[in-house]
Amino acid sequence: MSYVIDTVAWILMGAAVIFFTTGALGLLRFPDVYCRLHAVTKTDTLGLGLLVLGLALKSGSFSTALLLLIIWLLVLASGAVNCQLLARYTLDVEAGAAQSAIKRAQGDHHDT
Amino acid sequence: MSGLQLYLILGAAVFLLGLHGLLMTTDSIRRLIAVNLMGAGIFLIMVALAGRISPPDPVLHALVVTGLVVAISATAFALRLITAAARVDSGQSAVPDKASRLASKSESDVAEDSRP
Amino acid sequence: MTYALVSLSIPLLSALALMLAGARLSNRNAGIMAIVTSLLSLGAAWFCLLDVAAANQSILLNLGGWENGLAIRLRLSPLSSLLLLFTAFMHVLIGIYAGFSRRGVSRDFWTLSSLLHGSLAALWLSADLFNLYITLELLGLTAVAMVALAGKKAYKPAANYLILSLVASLFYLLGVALVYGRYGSLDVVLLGLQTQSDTTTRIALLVMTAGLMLKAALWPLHLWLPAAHANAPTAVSALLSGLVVKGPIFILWLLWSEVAPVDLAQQIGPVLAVAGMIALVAGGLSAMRSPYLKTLVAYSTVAQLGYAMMALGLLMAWQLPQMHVALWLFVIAHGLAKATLFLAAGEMQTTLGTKRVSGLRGATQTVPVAMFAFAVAGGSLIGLPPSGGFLAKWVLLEPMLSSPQNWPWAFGVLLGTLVSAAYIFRVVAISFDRARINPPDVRPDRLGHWLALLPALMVWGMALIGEWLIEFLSGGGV
Amino acid sequence: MSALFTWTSLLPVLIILSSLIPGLLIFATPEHARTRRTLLNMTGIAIKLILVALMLAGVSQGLTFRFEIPFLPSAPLVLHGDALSLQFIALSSILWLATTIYAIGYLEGSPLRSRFFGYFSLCVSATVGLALAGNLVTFLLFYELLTLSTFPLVVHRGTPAALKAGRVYLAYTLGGGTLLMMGVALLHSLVTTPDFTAGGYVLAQIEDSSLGLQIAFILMIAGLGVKAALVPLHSWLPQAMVAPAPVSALLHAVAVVKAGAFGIIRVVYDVYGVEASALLALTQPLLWLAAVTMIYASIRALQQQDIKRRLAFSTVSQVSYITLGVALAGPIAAVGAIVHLVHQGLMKVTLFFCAGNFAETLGIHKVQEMDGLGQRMPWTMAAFSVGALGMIGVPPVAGFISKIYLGMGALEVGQPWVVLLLAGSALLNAAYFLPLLYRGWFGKPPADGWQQDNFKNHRFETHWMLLMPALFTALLSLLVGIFAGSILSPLGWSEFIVSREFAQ
Amino acid sequence: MTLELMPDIVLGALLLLMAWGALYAPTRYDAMALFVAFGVVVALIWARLGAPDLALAEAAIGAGLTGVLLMQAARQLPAEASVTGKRMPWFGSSLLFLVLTCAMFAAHILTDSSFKQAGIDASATRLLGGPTVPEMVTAALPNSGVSYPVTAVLLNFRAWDTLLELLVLLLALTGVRQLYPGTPQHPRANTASPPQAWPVLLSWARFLAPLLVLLGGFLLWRGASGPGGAFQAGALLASAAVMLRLTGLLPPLRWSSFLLRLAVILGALLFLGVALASLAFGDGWLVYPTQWAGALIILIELAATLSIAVTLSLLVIGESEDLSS
Repeated sequence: MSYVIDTVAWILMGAAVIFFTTGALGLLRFPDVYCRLHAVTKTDTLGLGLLVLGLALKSGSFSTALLLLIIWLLVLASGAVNCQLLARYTLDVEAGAAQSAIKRAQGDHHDT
Repeated sequence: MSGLQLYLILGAAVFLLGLHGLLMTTDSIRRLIAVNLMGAGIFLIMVALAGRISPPDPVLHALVVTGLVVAISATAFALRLITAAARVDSGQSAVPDKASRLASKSESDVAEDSRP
Repeated sequence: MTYALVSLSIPLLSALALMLAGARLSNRNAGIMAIVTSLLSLGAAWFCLLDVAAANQSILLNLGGWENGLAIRLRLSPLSSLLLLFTAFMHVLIGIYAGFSRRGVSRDFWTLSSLLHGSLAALWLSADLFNLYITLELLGLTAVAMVALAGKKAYKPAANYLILSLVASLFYLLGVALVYGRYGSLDVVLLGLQTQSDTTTRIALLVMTAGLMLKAALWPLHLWLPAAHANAPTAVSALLSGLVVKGPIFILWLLWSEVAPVDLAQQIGPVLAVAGMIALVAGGLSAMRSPYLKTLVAYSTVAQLGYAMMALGLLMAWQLPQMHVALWLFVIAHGLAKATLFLAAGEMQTTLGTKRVSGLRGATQTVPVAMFAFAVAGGSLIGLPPSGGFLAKWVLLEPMLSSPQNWPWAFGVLLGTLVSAAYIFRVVAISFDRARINPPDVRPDRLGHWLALLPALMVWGMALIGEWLIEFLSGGGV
Repeated sequence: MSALFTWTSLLPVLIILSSLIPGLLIFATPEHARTRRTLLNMTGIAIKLILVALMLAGVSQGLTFRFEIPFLPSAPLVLHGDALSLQFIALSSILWLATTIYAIGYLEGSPLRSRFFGYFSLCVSATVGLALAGNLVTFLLFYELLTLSTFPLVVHRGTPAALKAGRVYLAYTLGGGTLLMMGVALLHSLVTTPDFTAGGYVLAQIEDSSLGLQIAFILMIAGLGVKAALVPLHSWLPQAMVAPAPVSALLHAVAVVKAGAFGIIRVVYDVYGVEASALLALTQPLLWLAAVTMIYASIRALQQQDIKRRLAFSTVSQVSYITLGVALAGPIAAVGAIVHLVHQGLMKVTLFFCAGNFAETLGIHKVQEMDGLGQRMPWTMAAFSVGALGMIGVPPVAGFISKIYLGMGALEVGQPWVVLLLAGSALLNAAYFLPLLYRGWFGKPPADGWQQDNFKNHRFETHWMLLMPALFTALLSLLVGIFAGSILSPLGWSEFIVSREFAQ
Repeated sequence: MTLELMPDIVLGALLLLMAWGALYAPTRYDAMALFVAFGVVVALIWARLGAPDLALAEAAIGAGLTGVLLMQAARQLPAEASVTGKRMPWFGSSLLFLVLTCAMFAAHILTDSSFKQAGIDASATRLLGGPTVPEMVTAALPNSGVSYPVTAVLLNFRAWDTLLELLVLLLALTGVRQLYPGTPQHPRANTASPPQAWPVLLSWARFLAPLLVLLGGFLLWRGASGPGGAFQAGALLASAAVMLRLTGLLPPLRWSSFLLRLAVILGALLFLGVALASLAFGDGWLVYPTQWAGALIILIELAATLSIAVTLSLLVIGESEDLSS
């Protein structure tokens, strides 16, 4: 019986590793901030979920499983919040930059 | 080559890297980071030495905890000092709000000598 | 031992009380409180000196009552009791100057000077390597905070000083880690019994020595000192040069006279002594060339520490206990003399409104008392007879001259004397210039000048207690 | 410690304090309080003279005056009034009286007089302390204090030239002081520092550390040689001429130069002793050094056009007479040396007073300007002639006696070439002094009158305070020469000292 | 043999990579980011080497608070001239040579006999025939008042170090306060401006803060029996305070308020008080009577946590009007 649980745990953890690598790949390849944010948060939370599941299975004791679950929930929440904050921040920065660009444009318009 | 000796050498390497960085870089923040790297290197050596016996030597761990707190307080002070010094160089007063600066009655530094 | 601990904890308590009082206590009251606590601590240190003199050997104490090796060991040797007294005395002197001279200091000076006093007392008493690291760190941070007291212009040198002092402490910590790794104990007394000179011990001690030399601004690693001490406020630079620089030298002495194996010490001793001689000449020459008064005094600190290095190096090379007496006489005499030099320099700088040495023309007429203090303290630095500096040089010369093959070292002392005479009398000669007198900007602050003279008279008064001092120090030195 | 409080042990301290305390009080007196300052000066001198007389009487009756406080392990600070130190103290007290009066006159109306007289008294107390020193360490202490207290006097005028001379003076004297300290420390490590004993206390150690003793001797003589202006170390002396006249008088006749010579006497007689220094072959090189100094300085004196610089070089050569007498290591030569210490002091101070008068009254500095001085200032010129003749060695002035004793001492010890040397030096002295006298007495005064004449219609030819000291010291050098035979004269006292020295 | 070393090698490589990046990254901002990552990797290594409370402390202090400090510094610093400045070219290569020789030397000493893998070389510490220090610690643990050895060492066997440790923190704060001289602003000048941060951040902060406080309390209490203790708890509380202050939920911690000052010095004051009391009434400096040792340690740890939390938060986010005396 334990052999089956082990293999399932390893499969889960293998999947988690795949998700993490794709996330990292996305981080490097995607052009702008939003896509990269999107890639990283999605894959990390999912990957971590699988990892937590695998570890819980391997550890076999209920308390560590619960602990791992709490950890996963926390990372889930903080990951989401951070992603949202970063996105909003870049939006503000770009909006700010856009406005000053418009002002400059109007400025040029008046001067000429 | 056991795990502990790997970490001992790793600690020495990080220490020397920090030293190398300290001598090479000129920006104060990077030199402060270099100092922190040297500290981390030493703590790595200490914890690796502690790991030679099981359970690991509690005295060394206590020393490293104390060392960590010393490191954070010194780093905080250094960072604040470097930013203040940098702001003085770039002409602003060391403290953003003008009011408190004028009122300071701390020892006025001697006017740069006007006499030849 | 209880008096020593009381003398240690009084300044710490006063520092905490000053922090607690914060703005509620006016600057003047804070000053008075700090001076009163230093006086109390001085009294306690005096009684502790009497205890040690009565016991006539070191008093050991394992903190927390745990057995050797586990507990931190505090040791009250005749030397540390004398250093306790010296620290308290310097704080009283400089406290009175800072409190009552017209220039005054910011309120945090009192908190920081009490903390400095506490950390120095902890350093003198400790005989545990890691405990010494913590006191070293405390010393470094206090010194940097005090340099930063001088306002905006001191931030850059203070930042540089802080980074270098952190690096020095880390070097020392690395040495402590290696020693603990090799011998499994941090206690100086226990280590002294079991150290052999194999590669690990050699590296550990060299690394620790490098760190301590950087911290004490001994010759090759002294470049940060002039900028830090010259930009600090007057009372602070007096404390820095007089006391803070001496902490690392105490640890260096502890390491090489007790912990290090004898044959390793004998190998390293001559190198340190030669470095001391070079420090004497190099420091002196740069003091002679420096156009600024306070930088001149700071470089003279580097030069005078050359004497201490020479005494330590020869103590290691010849394993003669008498050199340890010379070392500590130098430290005390230099501390007092340097306090006066910085106080007098600060007073003259403010009164004449110039930082340059050339601005001191006619100082004997415009600021007579401050210039007299400068000359008297300079006399002790040169080692003119009745001063403390002469006592230390005499005790240093004795073993050198006793056997012919040691005579070249005496030549080093001769060179040091001439060089220090050169830069002291460069200032004194300028001050006698009556042709182009530099008129004072502000009315000279009489009290400040007389207070600046106080430590110098003390160092010349050391002659009266010279013989007792030498007996006491060589009594139970270790 | 009970010995501390008997009057015999306190007297030496009182003698030093008698000039130290007035000095410190004078520092505190404001510039304009002229009378109070003069009063302080005079009381100080009076008390000192009385105390010295008291001690003279005590010593002649065989009392010992010893004061001791602990200072260094096995090297306490000792003040011991013996015959040799007393003679030097007597000389310095009397000349301090004359120089003070002269200085008051000379510095009339010039600024910073309180500071001047303060350092003046410090300098004299250092000289007296040096004379009373009972062992080498105390001697070293007062030797260095002498340097510190004379430097402000040399740079008193504060002009760039004075500062330059002051720096040279400091470089030499501090260098000398350090060398002396090394010598004393070396000697202390070989044979600790007991009190000065008549025959020297080094004899026992000669076998096992002769090299150390020789080096210590060389170091000490080099250190003392700076102040005694032996040849290679003499060039600070002519440059210190830029100081006011009373200072150059004090420096050359009473304090600095004599301190060096006195130190050499102490080291050779009371530290090494005559036999030890002969055994270590130290006296011969010292003799040659003195001889070279004597001749070289006289030749240089010939070339000087400025009066004071010429007198300075003559001092250099005259002081080397003392070193010569000491180096001859014979009893008669010793008497000659010790008595010359006093005679040279009296004569040289007279010469400087007169030179100062010439400069102060008629603004004469150069030798050529001295024509016809005899008519305008006969008394000063007379005093100058007495001093000059004494220097040459013409009887009955004091100089003749010491030269005779030195000559006889040389013969007694079997160094005939020294007599030739003395004769030659006398000739050289004549060569550089007689032209001055000739110009003074027989030259024609300048046709268009003196370009500067300050005290034209005074009762005397110049300010009385400038004239009286010069005449007083000239008279003294004459009296000392004439009544040399009596027990009270310096000659008698020197014989008393030397008899004790060579008794055993 | 290399299989079970694989994680160590990976961690080591990661560590060196981060360290090199932290020093020589092209821009200062990247260097700081990499340095924070370096802190996280070091925390991992502490966990790997079996030092849980070190990992806790490193994560909270090393990676967390230092990161905030660095970011704040980055905001205020002018642009950086050049990474390695105007050092001479040969300086780099000679330096590299120096570093390599030291590395070889370090490798040599760390592999020589005295540092053998099998436990502390028995001969070294048993030279005196006595037990090694760790054995002494385990022996003395029962009457030290706590059951976790590291906390026992920190707060009982080497209590003097920890007391001086608290003073170092106070000192750093006093030093930082020198950079803000000047009279205190009258408190009403800038009342806590209404928190205009984003609602998401506000709600997240409101959720996270109590959790952090709870966790800090738990760590403090657990310190007596397991990894945890005053420093780690203090760091956690400080990070909670920093987060609340940055989101504007916490009013500025004004130095002129007496309570704040009392909180800052409480740890050191209490510790020193206990030491003096034990000197006066007990039987020696810092000698805890065995039956109260546990209670005393907890009391001291409580005060220490409070003052560490306040000091660290003042150090990290103290604005000018907070710190001016």
